Amino acid sequence: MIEIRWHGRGGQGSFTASRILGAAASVYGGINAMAFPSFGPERRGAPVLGFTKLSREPITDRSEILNPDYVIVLDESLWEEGVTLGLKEDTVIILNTQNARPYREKVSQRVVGADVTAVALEVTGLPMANLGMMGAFAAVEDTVALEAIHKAVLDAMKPSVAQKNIEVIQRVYHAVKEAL
Amino acid sequence: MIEIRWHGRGGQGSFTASRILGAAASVYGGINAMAFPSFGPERRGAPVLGFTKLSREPITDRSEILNPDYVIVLDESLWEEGVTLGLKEDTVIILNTQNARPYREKVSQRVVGADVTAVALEVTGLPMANLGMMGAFAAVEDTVALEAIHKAVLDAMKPSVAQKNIEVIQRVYHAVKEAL
Amino acid sequence: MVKLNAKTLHNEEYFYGHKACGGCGESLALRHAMKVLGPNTFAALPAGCMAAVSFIYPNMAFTTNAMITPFAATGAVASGIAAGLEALGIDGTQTIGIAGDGGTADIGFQALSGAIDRNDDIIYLATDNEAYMNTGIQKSGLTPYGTRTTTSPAGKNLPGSVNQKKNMFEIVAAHGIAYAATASVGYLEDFLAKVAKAKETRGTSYIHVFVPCPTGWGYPAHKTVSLAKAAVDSGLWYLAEYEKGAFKLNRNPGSFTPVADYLKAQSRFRHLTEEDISRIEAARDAKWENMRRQWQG
Amino acid sequence: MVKLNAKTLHNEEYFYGHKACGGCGESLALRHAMKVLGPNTFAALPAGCMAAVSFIYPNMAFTTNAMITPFAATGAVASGIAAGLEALGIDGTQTIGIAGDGGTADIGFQALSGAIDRNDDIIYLATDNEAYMNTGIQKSGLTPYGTRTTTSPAGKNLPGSVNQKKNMFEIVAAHGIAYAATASVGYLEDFLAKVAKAKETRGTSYIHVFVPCPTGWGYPAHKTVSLAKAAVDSGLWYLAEYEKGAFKLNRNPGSFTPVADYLKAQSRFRHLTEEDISRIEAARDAKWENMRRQWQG
Amino acid sequence: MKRPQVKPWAYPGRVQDFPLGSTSKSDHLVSINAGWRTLRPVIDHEKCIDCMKCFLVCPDGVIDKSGPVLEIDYDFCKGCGICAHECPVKAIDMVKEVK
Amino acid sequence: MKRPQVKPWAYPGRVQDFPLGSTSKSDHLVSINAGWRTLRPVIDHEKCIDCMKCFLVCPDGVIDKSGPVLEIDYDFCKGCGICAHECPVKAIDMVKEVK
Amino acid sequence: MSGVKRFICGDEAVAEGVRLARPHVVSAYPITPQTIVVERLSEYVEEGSLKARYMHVESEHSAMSCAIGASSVGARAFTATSSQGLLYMAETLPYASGARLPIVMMNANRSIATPWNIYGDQMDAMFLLNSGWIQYYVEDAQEALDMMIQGYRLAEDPEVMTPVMINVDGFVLTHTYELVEIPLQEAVDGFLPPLKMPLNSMSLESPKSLCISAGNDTNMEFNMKQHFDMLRSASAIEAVDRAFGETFGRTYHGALEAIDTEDARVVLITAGTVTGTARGVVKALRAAGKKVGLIKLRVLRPFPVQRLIEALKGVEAVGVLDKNISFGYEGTIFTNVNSALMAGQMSPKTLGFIGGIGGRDITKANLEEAYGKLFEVLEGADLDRVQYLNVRCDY
Amino acid sequence: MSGVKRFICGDEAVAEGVRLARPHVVSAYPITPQTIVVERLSEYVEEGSLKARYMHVESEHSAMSCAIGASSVGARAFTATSSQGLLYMAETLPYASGARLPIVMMNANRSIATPWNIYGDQMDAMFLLNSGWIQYYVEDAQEALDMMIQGYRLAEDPEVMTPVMINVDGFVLTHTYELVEIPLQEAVDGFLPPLKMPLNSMSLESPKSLCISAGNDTNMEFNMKQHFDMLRSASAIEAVDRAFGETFGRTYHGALEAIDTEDARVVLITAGTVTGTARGVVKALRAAGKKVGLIKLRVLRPFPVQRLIEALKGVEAVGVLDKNISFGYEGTIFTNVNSALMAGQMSPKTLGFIGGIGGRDITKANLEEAYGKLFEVLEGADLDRVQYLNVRCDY
Ligand SMILES: Cc1ncc(C[n+]2csc(CCOP(=O)(O)OP(=O)(O)O)c2C)c(N)n1
Ligand SMILES: Cc1ncc(C[n+]2csc(CCOP(=O)(O)OP(=O)(O)O)c2C)c(N)n1
Ligand code: SF4
Ligand code: SF4
Ligand code: SF4
Ligand code: SF4
Ligand code: SF4
Ligand code: SF4
Ligand SMILES: [Mg+2]
Ligand SMILES: [Mg+2]
Repeated sequence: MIEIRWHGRGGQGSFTASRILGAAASVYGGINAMAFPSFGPERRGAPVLGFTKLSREPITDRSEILNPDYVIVLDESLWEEGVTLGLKEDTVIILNTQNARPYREKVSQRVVGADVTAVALEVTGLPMANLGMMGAFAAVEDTVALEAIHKAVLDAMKPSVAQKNIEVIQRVYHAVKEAL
Repeated sequence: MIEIRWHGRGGQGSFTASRILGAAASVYGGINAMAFPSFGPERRGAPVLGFTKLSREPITDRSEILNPDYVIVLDESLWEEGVTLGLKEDTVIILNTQNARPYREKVSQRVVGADVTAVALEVTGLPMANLGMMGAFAAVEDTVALEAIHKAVLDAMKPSVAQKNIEVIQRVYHAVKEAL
Repeated sequence: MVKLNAKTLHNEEYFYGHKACGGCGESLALRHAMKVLGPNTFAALPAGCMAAVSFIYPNMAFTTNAMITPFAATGAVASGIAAGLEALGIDGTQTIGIAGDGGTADIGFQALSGAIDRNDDIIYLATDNEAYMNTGIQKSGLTPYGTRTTTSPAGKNLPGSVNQKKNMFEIVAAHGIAYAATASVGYLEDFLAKVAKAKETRGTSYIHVFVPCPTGWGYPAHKTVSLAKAAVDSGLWYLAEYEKGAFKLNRNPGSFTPVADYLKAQSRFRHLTEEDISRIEAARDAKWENMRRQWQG
Repeated sequence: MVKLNAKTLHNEEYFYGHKACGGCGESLALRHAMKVLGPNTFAALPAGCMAAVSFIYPNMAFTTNAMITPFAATGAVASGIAAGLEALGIDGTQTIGIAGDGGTADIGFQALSGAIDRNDDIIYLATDNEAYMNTGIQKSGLTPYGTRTTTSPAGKNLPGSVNQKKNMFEIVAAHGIAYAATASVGYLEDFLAKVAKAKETRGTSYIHVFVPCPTGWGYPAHKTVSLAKAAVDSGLWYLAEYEKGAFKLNRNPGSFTPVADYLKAQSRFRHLTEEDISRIEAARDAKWENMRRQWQG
Repeated sequence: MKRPQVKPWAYPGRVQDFPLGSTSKSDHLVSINAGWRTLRPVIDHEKCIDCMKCFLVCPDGVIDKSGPVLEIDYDFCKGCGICAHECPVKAIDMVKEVK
Repeated sequence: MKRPQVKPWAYPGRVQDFPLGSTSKSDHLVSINAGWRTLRPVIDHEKCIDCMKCFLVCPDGVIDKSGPVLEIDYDFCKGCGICAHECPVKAIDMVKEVK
Repeated sequence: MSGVKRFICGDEAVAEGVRLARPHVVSAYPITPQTIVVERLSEYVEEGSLKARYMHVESEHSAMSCAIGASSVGARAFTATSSQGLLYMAETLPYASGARLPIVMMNANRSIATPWNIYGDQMDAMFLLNSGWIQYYVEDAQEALDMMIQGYRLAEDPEVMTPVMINVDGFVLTHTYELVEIPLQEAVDGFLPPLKMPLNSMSLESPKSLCISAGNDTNMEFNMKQHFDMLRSASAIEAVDRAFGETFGRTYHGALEAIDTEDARVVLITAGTVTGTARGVVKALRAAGKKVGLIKLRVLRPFPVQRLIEALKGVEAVGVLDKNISFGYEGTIFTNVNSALMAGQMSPKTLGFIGGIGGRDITKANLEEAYGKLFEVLEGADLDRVQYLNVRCDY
Repeated sequence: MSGVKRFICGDEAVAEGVRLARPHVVSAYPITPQTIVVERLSEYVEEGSLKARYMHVESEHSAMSCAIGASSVGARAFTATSSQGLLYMAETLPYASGARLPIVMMNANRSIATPWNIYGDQMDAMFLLNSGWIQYYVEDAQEALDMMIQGYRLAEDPEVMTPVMINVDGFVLTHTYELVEIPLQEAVDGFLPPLKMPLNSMSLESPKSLCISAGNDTNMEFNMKQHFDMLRSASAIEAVDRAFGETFGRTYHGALEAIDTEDARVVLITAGTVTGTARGVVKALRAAGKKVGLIKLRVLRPFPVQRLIEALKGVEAVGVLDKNISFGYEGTIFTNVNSALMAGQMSPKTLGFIGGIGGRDITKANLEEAYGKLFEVLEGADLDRVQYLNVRCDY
């Protein structure tokens, strides 16, 4: 079982990404998946969480993810907002930032950085990092194929928008792969 | 236990009488009493029933009166409306009528007649027979003293109205006593 | 369309054998509403006298389809019936909700508002006897100032009800409803015509009919129709319509009969003083001035 | 009384630290209502965004007494608070019910009507953001024609909401309420004055304030106040009062700014065609003609 | 007389014979209202001018105008007296019921 | 700064230590909203003409006017930008938050 | 200190009890068979013998909401309803109990639509068993009156602070006249002092936020506190009744009255007025040498598990009379009693008796029959676990 | 005939199921966590993939009343709600069931105020246990979808004609995305033919009076008929699920699923999504050689007494997991199960476990603990009869 926690702000689409990743895994990847948002009275602007569970076994347990394998952070300004809660030794943090170095000093865990906002801005004209983060994830964890993610993105939005986002994902993927 | 069933029409005050009789018995007569109306969607004009239970023992049973000891009928036009249901051999029927004879032929039970409406009209100016029927009852069944009935009537209405009704009760009482 | 009156009205009855009190004004309104709407009518009645006296198993007084609704739900159930019939493609029917003053102005107010808001194709008939009669004459939102009811007793400290009668007709009109009218069983031809108009109207119609209740108001049953007329003639009730965004007074008498004659005929008002009556007259005059100014303008 | 404005208004805050979205118009209205009413205020809020963001244990945003009510019960709970305070002899307080458009025009409509009918001494503040925001932007009775919400989708077959916005202000006025007004967070001084007037009023007051919602309407948060102003300036919303039985328009502009500017700034209206917009303009003009004729007469 | 008629009815023999749901056929009268009446309206057909006002005002709809003269369904007339009160020519008398 | 302050709070130690009823003291803030902000309003006091418009329009009431110059309670400012947008002299800048 | 005796109905007795309790606010909506209560109260307010605001609300949901508002500032609030009205206000009951508002409500037990029916059964109150309200069932008009006074004392006990619903059987009690002693006001004032500002009241001195939300991190603990306090209120129920006895010379044996149970082989459990009929039956059967007993269950929440277990020690067959049906299962009190027996690790034979639905009479003969069936079961008969009383046709 | 698979949430699965069932009228009022259902349905109506009237009603009471109106003329009606909404419409539930209207409703299980809380527990549905509605609880999104279709087939079965409530745990199911197979419309149409005019429908051919009143002479028999039919629907529940399996290749074992109970010493009973977590725990404990079993209760009314008794034969300790509290007693399912054990004259040890209140997580560890306690009890430990899971502080 791979457990992923997404950090974003209400309105930034972190849950959309967690859900599309689940769709990619389950509809196109032959992997069982479950995705759910953090459920709360949070309003737009407030820090929010999303969760994805991936597993080769059927997933029947709906309880919370307390100790994630991956933490994906859509906006580095959220670092103070609980990013480091419940981390395991081998949790990987995937962070949208121009510069991951300072964060590496703050935690013992592996921190993978990617400037997803920049890529998104360049490709789509919008600073929405949510989908691009999947590219970074796919680069460090190969359970869900990039191919499957592309298909799931295509299912989720208009083809024109999807294509652009796929490009973002791809570019982020390669950038992270190279940096590894 | 003495069980009484009152027959009237919605608006004729049969239940008021059944209730005042109960008050007379219990508040002033040292007899336990319970009184209740027939509960139904009946409207003004429809035939309705009232019930009084009298007993020297405490009354705890609230179930219906099926076989009354007395049936008190406020208006002879109600004769067809269930007056004869559930009668026992020794049930006494007390009927407001100018002439009880024809009714005596219809049933084997004892029928006591009294022209209460006439008395009421004469004394109060209104054709309300309800309270007067208590006089007839007291004349045939001495469990509740006339005295007690008077007090209960006084409790229930303005003194001026009460006095007139007491007169009706008294006159009916004597008329029936005489006729016995 | 033929003008509906005593002569032209057909002989069929669709609401018959009910157990309402003799002389019940509300049942008279129902009888005629059903006659105008005809056999393909689906009637929805909440708790209230009319429901209580018409569906006493096994005795059913409607000859058409009819049902009792939860007390608060007349508008919603009627909407649902109309929607169901439409969805099933059953044409040529008419859905009517029929509720008392309590069922309309108090507990059913919200569901009525919702139906108007959706502009569902139903008629809503409010039968106003100015109190909760079925439960024994308690004050409702349509009980006028100064009325003695069992929950607004008149005595040393209170003059009976201290609230004003809620202005349902104008409230409904403020919803921008397709058609609304007031009526009285004292002016039955006017009422018949309004029901007929509601039947023709697409979208929601509302008719507020004034219906005396001998039992609750304390008067001999034979006076129901004449009292209903007296209420109009004394100006305490009025006949009006709201259509295409405009109000219209259907009767605008030059002078009124004395309100005291109307009030004093009923035990619910018998405690009112001369002063109370003057106050009631003044309120009436103000109301009529307003109506004449704004609706006739 | 000093005219309340940015300069004269005091510096205390009684509604603070809530978790509403940044730029929430509704929270702006609440903030000022509480400022005008002061520390001895008892606030009753039904379910809705404002209740959801202000009472998240252990984080309480009101500094005064305040409570959440059942969604349908704002008017009744506020009545009960006022009656309780009165019965206990606690003077110098103010009770206010504060509900959204859904809580006012739909599920809380009946309880509001009941409170007005009793003329209980409360203020009712309706904060109108034209949809059920707390549950995620569903259509309410105050959602205007042509609005895209999550339950009135716009698409090939439907233009978004197909119902008209319920006319709460006039409905409440038709109740003969002591004081009623419309307002907008685009005209805050007008709003402050109206709250102050409601505070002075004995009996029930109703203020209907227009409050843009960046999240539900789809516009950047910094535009809340300017959009609220644009709604008024384009004539789609209006500032008015009802007092002593008479209506008054507080702003009666010679000309309107284009409605398209207002509409097109919001994603909820982005699908509207030129034709739709003309229709909306026509409706606006008809409404204003009516108001000018009847209220200014 | 063209008025709904009383139908025979017997208490269901078994619980399962009760209607499905809280339902009944409409147009289903099993008991009459004559017992409610203390006064009985009697039309004087001589006096009657056929204005049909009584037909119009009767809350119970018991006045039938389908025949040559007005006919009252005494099974359902409650004796309220509105017809008599409203008759413009006083052609209806309310007489005491004797049973 | 005259604004409600965050109060210390700890999870109750026992079930019985929870409040009686679904109740809390009012005026009880235990967490700030600064984390919601991506942009930060900064007032240029030079430009400011003290019109108090920003004070008026702030939905969160975080602009304090009790001091000699306007002060923003950054613990609770959400960075919505209304103040900046409405300032008649553009004396407020929205600058990117860096934490 | 004994008061005057009057021949009044159950509803009037309730109204007298409420008047003596001096509520500040009465908000109610009429419904048969509760109406007489609110009619009398409105008369008292008019004549000035009750100094309260009488609020004509437009529905039961608002009746309770109004009471919630009044109670939340520390005023004593009363309402009364029945049947459809109780269900229409259902949402507000757990609202009030969660807020721990000491409201007292009289519920005139009545059948629930559909079919419509105005008569007495107890389906209405059973619906609200989970609502967090203390539920009493009374047997006669005297008890109805007395319980209004006990109800406030219990509800306002600082350790309890829980709303109380007093259930009064429709018509057979609400509309039935009998002799009732009206306690003296001074005595009541002594027993039931004015409500001191409760901890959870809104007040100018200490502003509160009420009816707040509690997330998944704390909600369970809030609910547990409410539950534990309600469990603990069991002892306050006994104490209040004892104290009442000291002042007024009458008690009702707390949460339940056990009649002839000590040596009983067979016991019937009843709630409400049917107990009266059962008393006579037990007397007669005892006279005939049958070892029968009766338990009058006065309180259904908190459910008096321990007292029930004690009272049923050694009993071989237990019958439970339910004036309700939980469709698709059995009578609700029966279910509750069975669970209590499991708690006591007792395994008497049990039978559920369903009767009185929609106002159907429950006669002495019916109850004799019920006792008879319990004895049959003891003798090994294999009867249906649920029996129906006084059915008018085959089934 | 298998459909496409999509990664959707529980609410979306419900909406898909409803669309496939082709209701004529959808009337609903928004409430978290039900909203996504009605949002999707309004979209389907807009786009034309669902030919229904979508009615924007002004409250839940009206939502159900509207459905009642539509159903009473023979239209297929759907509504959905949750929590406060379910309680606000409470009056209308026995109304519909008494009228035997085959309405299907989805209830998104959520906690009840006060305190307010939007998360999932099952207090809301427990309130309506006596309402005469058939109550299902589902475990995952696939089951949620499938039960919409089964629900109509069952509700409309001429022998059943009873409304059905499908309970879907809030958030953990309503808002959780997982892979769901969407059945083909043709297959659904075959399984669920259009509703034929029911006997109790208003119609022009045979005018009816509905929701009538029945006095004390007949009301009890009306109610008994409803109750008996509901008891009998137990077999239709099994039959419908079997037939569903024949068409769609999936069944849910009828009213309950017994997992590893045959030789189990200790069994836990669950309803809803927590079953999923429990499955994993049972697997692990079995792997460790512990004789544990699990019963997934899918239907609470009609209560599957007989199937429960069978499944629990020989079991030494039974635990019941309740995501609800009946304040002042215990968990409601626990009470119901105990009564069933009395019916079966079985006397295993029983423990009630209360958890998940107000959305509190129930973890594998919590359930392991629950099984552990049941074993402790077997070994003679004297534990409190009701245990609380995952409490955050002392008590
Ligand atoms: C929810 C609910 N509350 C209360 C009642 C009791 N009730 C039934 S009818 C009625 C009075 C009806 O008054 P109105 O609507 O004016 O009709 P009327 O009887 O006067 O014709 C009341 C209070 C009910 N049936 N349901
Ligand atoms: C009886 C009931 N039904 C539904 C809900 C769900 N609900 C809570 S807030 C809300 C929307 C509120 O909308 P509105 O009143 O306009 O206030 P806003 O959130 O827009 O400020 C809804 C539908 C509820 N809490 N109670
Ligand atoms: S009480 Fe009044 S409204 Fe009701 S049936 Fe009798 S006359 Fe008609
Ligand atoms: S959703 Fe709209 S109304 Fe609700 S808090 Fe956010 S901005 Fe305010
Ligand atoms: S007396 Fe009344 S019921 Fe009889 S015919 Fe005349 S109006 Fe009709
Ligand atoms: S009202 Fe008189 S005149 Fe007219 S038809 Fe009737 S009986 Fe004849
Ligand atoms: S709005 Fe601008 S000018 Fe006015 S006080 Fe604020 S910062 Fe100064
Ligand atoms: S950015 Fe928004 S919250 Fe911050 S001070 Fe400006 S208006 Fe207030
Ligand atoms: Mg009425
Ligand atoms: Mg809103």
